[in-house]
Amino acid sequence: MKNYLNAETTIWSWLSTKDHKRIGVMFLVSVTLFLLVGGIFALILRLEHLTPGPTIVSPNMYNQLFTLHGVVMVWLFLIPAIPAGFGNFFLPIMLGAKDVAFPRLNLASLYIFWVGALVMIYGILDRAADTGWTFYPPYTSVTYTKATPVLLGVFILGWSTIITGVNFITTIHTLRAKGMRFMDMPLFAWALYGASIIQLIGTPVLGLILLMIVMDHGFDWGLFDPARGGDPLIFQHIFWFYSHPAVYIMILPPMGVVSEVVATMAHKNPLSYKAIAYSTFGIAFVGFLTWGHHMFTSGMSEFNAGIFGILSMSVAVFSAIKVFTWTGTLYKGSVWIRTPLVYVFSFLFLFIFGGMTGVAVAATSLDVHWHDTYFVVAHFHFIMVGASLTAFLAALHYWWPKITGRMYFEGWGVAGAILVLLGFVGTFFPLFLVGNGGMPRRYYHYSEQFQALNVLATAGSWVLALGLLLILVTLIWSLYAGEKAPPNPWHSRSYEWMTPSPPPKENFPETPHFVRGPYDYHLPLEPP
Amino acid sequence: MNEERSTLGTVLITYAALYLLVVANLVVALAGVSGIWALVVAMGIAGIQALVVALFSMELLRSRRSIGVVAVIAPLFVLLLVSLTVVDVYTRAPSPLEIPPIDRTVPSPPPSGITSTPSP
Amino acid sequence: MNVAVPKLQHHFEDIPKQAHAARLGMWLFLGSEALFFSGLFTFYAGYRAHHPEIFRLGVAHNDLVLGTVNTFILLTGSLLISLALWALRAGHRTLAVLLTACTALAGVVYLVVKGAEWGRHMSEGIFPGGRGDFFVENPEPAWAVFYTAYYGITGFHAIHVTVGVCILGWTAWWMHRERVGPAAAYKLAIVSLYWHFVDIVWLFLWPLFYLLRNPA
Amino acid sequence: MNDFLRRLLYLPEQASTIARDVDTLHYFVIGITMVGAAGVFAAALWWSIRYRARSFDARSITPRVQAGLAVEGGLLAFLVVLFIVFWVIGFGQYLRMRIPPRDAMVIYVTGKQWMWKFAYPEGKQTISTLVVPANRDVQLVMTSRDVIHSFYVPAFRVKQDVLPGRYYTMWFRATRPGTYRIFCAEYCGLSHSAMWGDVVALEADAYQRWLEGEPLENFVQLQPGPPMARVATDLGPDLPDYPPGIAEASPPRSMADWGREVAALKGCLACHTLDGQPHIGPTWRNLWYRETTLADGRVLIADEAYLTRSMMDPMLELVQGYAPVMPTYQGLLEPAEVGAILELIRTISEPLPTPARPPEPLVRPPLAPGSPDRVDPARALDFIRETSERVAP
Repeated sequence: MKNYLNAETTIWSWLSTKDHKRIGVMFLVSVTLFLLVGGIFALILRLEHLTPGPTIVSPNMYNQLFTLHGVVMVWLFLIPAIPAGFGNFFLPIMLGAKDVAFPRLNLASLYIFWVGALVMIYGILDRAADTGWTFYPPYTSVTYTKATPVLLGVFILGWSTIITGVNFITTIHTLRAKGMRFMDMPLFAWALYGASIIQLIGTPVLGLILLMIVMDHGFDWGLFDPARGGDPLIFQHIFWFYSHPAVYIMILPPMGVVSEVVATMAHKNPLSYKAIAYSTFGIAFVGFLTWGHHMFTSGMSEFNAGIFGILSMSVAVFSAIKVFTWTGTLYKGSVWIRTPLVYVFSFLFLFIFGGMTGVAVAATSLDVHWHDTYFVVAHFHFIMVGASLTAFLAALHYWWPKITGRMYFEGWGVAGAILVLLGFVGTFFPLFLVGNGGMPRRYYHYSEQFQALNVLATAGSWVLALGLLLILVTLIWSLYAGEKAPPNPWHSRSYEWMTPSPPPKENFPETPHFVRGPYDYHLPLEPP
Repeated sequence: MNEERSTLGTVLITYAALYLLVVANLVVALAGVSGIWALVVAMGIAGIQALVVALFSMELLRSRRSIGVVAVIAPLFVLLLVSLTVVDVYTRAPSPLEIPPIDRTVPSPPPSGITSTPSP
Repeated sequence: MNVAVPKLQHHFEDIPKQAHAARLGMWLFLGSEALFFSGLFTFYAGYRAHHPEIFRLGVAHNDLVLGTVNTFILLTGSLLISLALWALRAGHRTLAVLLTACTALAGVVYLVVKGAEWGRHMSEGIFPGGRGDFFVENPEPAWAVFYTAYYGITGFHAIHVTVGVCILGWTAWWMHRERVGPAAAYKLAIVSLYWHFVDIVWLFLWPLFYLLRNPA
Repeated sequence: MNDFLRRLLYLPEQASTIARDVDTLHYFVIGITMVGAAGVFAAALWWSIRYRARSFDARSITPRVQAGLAVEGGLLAFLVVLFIVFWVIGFGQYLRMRIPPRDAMVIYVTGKQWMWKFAYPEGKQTISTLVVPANRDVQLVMTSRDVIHSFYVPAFRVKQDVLPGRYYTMWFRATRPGTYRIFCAEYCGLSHSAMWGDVVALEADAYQRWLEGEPLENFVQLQPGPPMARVATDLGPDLPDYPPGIAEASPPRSMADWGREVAALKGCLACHTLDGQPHIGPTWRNLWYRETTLADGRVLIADEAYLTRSMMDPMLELVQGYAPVMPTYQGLLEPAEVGAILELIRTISEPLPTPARPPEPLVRPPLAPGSPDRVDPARALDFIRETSERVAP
C-alpha cells in the first residue's frame, strides 16, 4: 500500500523532499541525535560533581561542557523538537491540508538547521566557548576560547526557527479544511500557533544580540565595555527579551501535546476548549513582559524589579489554568492508562512543581537568595526536562503508530516512563536542596557539605540516562518486531487519526470535509 | 483580497505627503526645538510617515484582517523592549561615589598605599 | 504577447488564496525584521539615556546634508516601486521593469552616499570600537559607544538595503524574462513590501542620527 | 518551627536581620506549592482510577462535560490574588534589602578575577576576608576590576552582581558573631568556583582591636580556602598540581593562549595584569623589550633573559616601585610553559588599541594626605606578608 515512507525510497527523494511528513521525520531524527549529545555532556558534568575537588575534567573543560550542554540542549533539541518534528508532521494533517503553506521554505528550514548544527559542531570541536549559554559580556568579550562558531551556529539555527514560525502561522491562517473555524482546530495547532508567534517576535532579537556579541568578542568593538561607555545591562535586557519567551517556545508545544493526549486517553472533551486556547495566546504575549526577573540582582533599578515581578506573576496564572483544565478533563472520562498517559501524569506533577517554584522565584526577595544557585538550575530543569522532555516522549509514543505504522511495546514503554520519572526526580530534587543551601551554579568546586546531595543527584542522572536508553532501544526494536498499527489505535476523534497510518503522500485519500469537532467523544466513532 | 487597481492618484498623493513630512521634520529640527519635545516631535512625524507608508504603499487598507493584526503587534513589541530598557536606565539609584575621570595620557603610577618601597 | 500566469501550487485551491498566503508570509517576516531593528533601537536608546549630552554632540557632529539626501533617495525609491506595481497591474510591463530597475538604482545611490559619509568619518579618525585618533582628543568613553552604535546600526540597515537592491534587480530581470502579466503582480507587491519596510526603518533612523541635535 | 523547616529545606543559618523574614516567605510559598502539586496530582490519579476505561471498542462514548465560566473564573481570581500577595510581601522585603540605612558603616569591595579585595576607610586592606562588627549595619560599596562577579553570602540571604565601571551598594547586619562563607555567584571564568571568601563577624570591641592591627588568628580560626583557590590566587610556591589522569582541555592553538592559561593556573595573573593596570606586580602589557628601572636604579631592557631570570629569582632584579613579594617559580614551570608565558608577553607588547580598563574605580581611602592614620609605607609590608600567609599558610 503506497504511503509517504515507501512512495519513493532513494536517498535523493528524502533529501529533496517537499513532503512535510518526511521533513518532520528528518527533524525528529536529528533532534534525537542532539538530545544524546547534550545528554552525554550532562552525564560528564554530573560525574565531575561526585567530589568537591577536581574529579575527571579540568576546570576549563568543565566550563566548556556546561556551556555546550546548555547551547546544544536549548537550541538543538528543546526548541526544534516538538514544533519542527511533530508540528511539521501533524499540523497539515490536523488542518486537513495537503502540505504546509511554503513547502520549499520548509525544506530550506531543515537545511539551515543542519548548517547551523554543523557550524556548532565545528565550534564544539575547536575549543568551544566557556561563557555559559547566556554569553554575558564583559567575560564573553575577553575569553580566549573561540565563542564565535558557537554564536554563529545559534544565529543560523535562529533563522531555521523563524522560517518554521512563518510557515506554521501562514498554514493555520490559509490552509484549514473547508468549514473548519479557528474553534474547530485541534489544541495542538493552537499551541504551535502560540509558539510560532514567540519565535517570530523573539528570535530576531536573539539573532541581533548574537551578532553584537560576535562583534564584541571577535573584533573588540567594546559594545558593552564600560571603559568605552558601554553597559553590560543593556546586553542583558536585549538577551533576556528573547531568552525568557524562548522557554515558552519550549513549553507551549509540549502543552499542546498534553492537551491532545489527555483528551484522547480520557476519551472526553477537554474541560474547557476556550480556556486552553486563550491561555496559549496569553502565555505567548504576556511571556514577553517578564524578562526582567532574570536581572533582579544584576543591578537593574528597584522600580524595574517591581514591574517585572508583578508581570511575571501574570504568566503563571495562564499556566495554572491549563493544568486545572487538563486535570478536569479526566473527570467523568473513560481513562486508558497507557504509556503516553503515564508521561502526562509525570508531566502534571513535575510541571506544577517547576512552575510554582518559578512563581516563588518571581517573588523578588526570594530570588535574591536563589539567583544563580542550583535552586534555579533545578527549577528550569523541572520545566525543561520534567515537562518538555516528558511531553516529547509522550508525543513519541502517542504518535508512533501514525508515523511508523507499528505499535510500540506497551510493557517496555511504561517501564521506560517510570525509570525516566524516578531518575529525573532523583537527579533534580537534591539540587533544589543544594541550591537552598547556597551552592552557586556553574561551580567546578563546591564546599564539602554539599557532597552527599551531589552524589545522590549523580546517581539519579544514571537512572535517567538508563531510562532514556531503554526507550531508544525498545522504540527502534518496535520498528521491526512491533505489530502492525491500525489507523486509529486509541479510538481518538482527532483529525490526524482519520487517515491510514502511515498516511499516504497527500495525507487524505480525498480532500477531507470534517463534520464533527476533534473532541466530540459524546458521539460514537463511525469507521473512517 | 480584491486586486482592483490602486489608482495612480493615490500613489502620488501618498508620496507628496511623505515628502512634506520629511521637510517638516527637517524644519522642526533646524528651528531649534530641543529637549524632550525634539524627541517627541521627531518620532511623531516618523511614526506618521510609517503609518502612511504602511496603509497606502503597503496596501494594508486593502489587505485581510490577519495582516493588519501583524502590522499592529510588531511595533508594540518594539516599543515594549525600548521603553522598559530606557526606564531601567533612568530609574537606577545614583552612584554612591563619582567615578574618577578617565585620563588616558600616562599609565597611572602604582597605588601608593600598598607598594611603595620602604625608605632605605 | 503571452501573459505568464503564476504556477498554482498543488496545495492551494486558487491564486488569490495563494497570493494572500504569500503576502501574509512576507508581513510576518517583516514583523520579525522589525524586532531585529528593535534590538538596535534599544541599544541606541539605552546609551542615549546613559550619555545624553555626548550623544547630542555626536548627532550634531554628523553631516545633516548627506543624511537628508539619503532620506529623499530612499523615499524616491519607495515611490518608484509603488509606481512600478501600479504600472504592472495596469499591464504596462516594460514600464514596470524600467521602474523596478530605477528603484534598484536608487538603492545603489543610497549606498554610495552612505559610503561617502562613512569615508568622511574614517578620514576624521573615527573607527568602530573606539579606535582612531579622534578618540584621543575626546577621551570621554561615550564617544566610542556613540560611533560604534552609529556604524553598527547604519551598517545593519545598509546590509538590508543591499539585499533589497539585489532582490529588486532580480525581480526586474525575472519580469522581463517571464513576460509577466498583471495576474502575477502580487509577486512584485511582495518585493515592494520589503522595500517599503527598509524605507520605514530609515525614516526612524534619520531623526535619531541627524535631527536630535539641539542643546537642551 | 522555623528551625525545623529551615533544616528540612537545607537552608543555611539565618545570620542577618533580613534572613528570617525571607525564610518565612519561603516556607509560605513552598508550602502552597507542595499543597497545590499534591492536590492536582491526587485529583488526576483519583479521577483516572475512578473513571478508568472498562470497554475498549470504538463505539464507547463519554458525557460532554463543559466547565462553566464560574469554575474557571473562580480559579483564575484565586490564583491572581494569591500571586499578588506573594509579590507584595516579596517586593517589600526586596526594597528593605536594597536601600541601605542612613548610618551604615561603609566598606569598599573590589571583585577581581578570582578574588575579593576589601578596603576599610581607616586604610586597612584585606583579601578574601571581610571583618565586620556584629549587630551593626554594614554597607558595601562594590565594583569589579574586569568582568561581572556577584557578592553572595548565603547565610545573610543577600547577593549583588558587581559590574566593572560602576559602583553598587549592598547592606547587611550580622546578628551573631561567626564566620560566614562568601561565594561568587556570577560566572566569571576559569576559577569562578574558587572565588571564595569569609565574612568574619566579631564583637564590637574585638573588631576595634583587630582594626588596630591585632592579627585575625587571635579571634577566629579560618578554614582553608577551596583547594582550587590555592592554585589560582596562591602567592606561595608549593602549588598542588592536578591529580594524574585529568582530561586536560585540548591545548589552545596559539602559544600565547596557552601561556595565558598557564599564567592563570600558576597564579601569575593574581599579581600581574594583562591590560596595562598596575597591580601588586608590574603589568605585562607593553613590557616586551621596554626599558625598566630597577630598585637599585640600574636601567635595563626587559628581554627574554631578564624575564626568565626574574621568574626564577625575582629578588635579584626587582623593579622600582614594587614590593619584593614574588615567590620563585624555580622547578615549577617546565621550559615549554616558560616559553608560552614569554610568547604571551610578546603578543601583548603593543599598547591596547583602545583605552585601558577604567583605573580602579575602587576609591582610594578618602583620607587627607597628611592625616595621621593614613597607612604609612613601612607598615604596608606587614600587610603584604600577613595576607600572603593567610592565603597560603
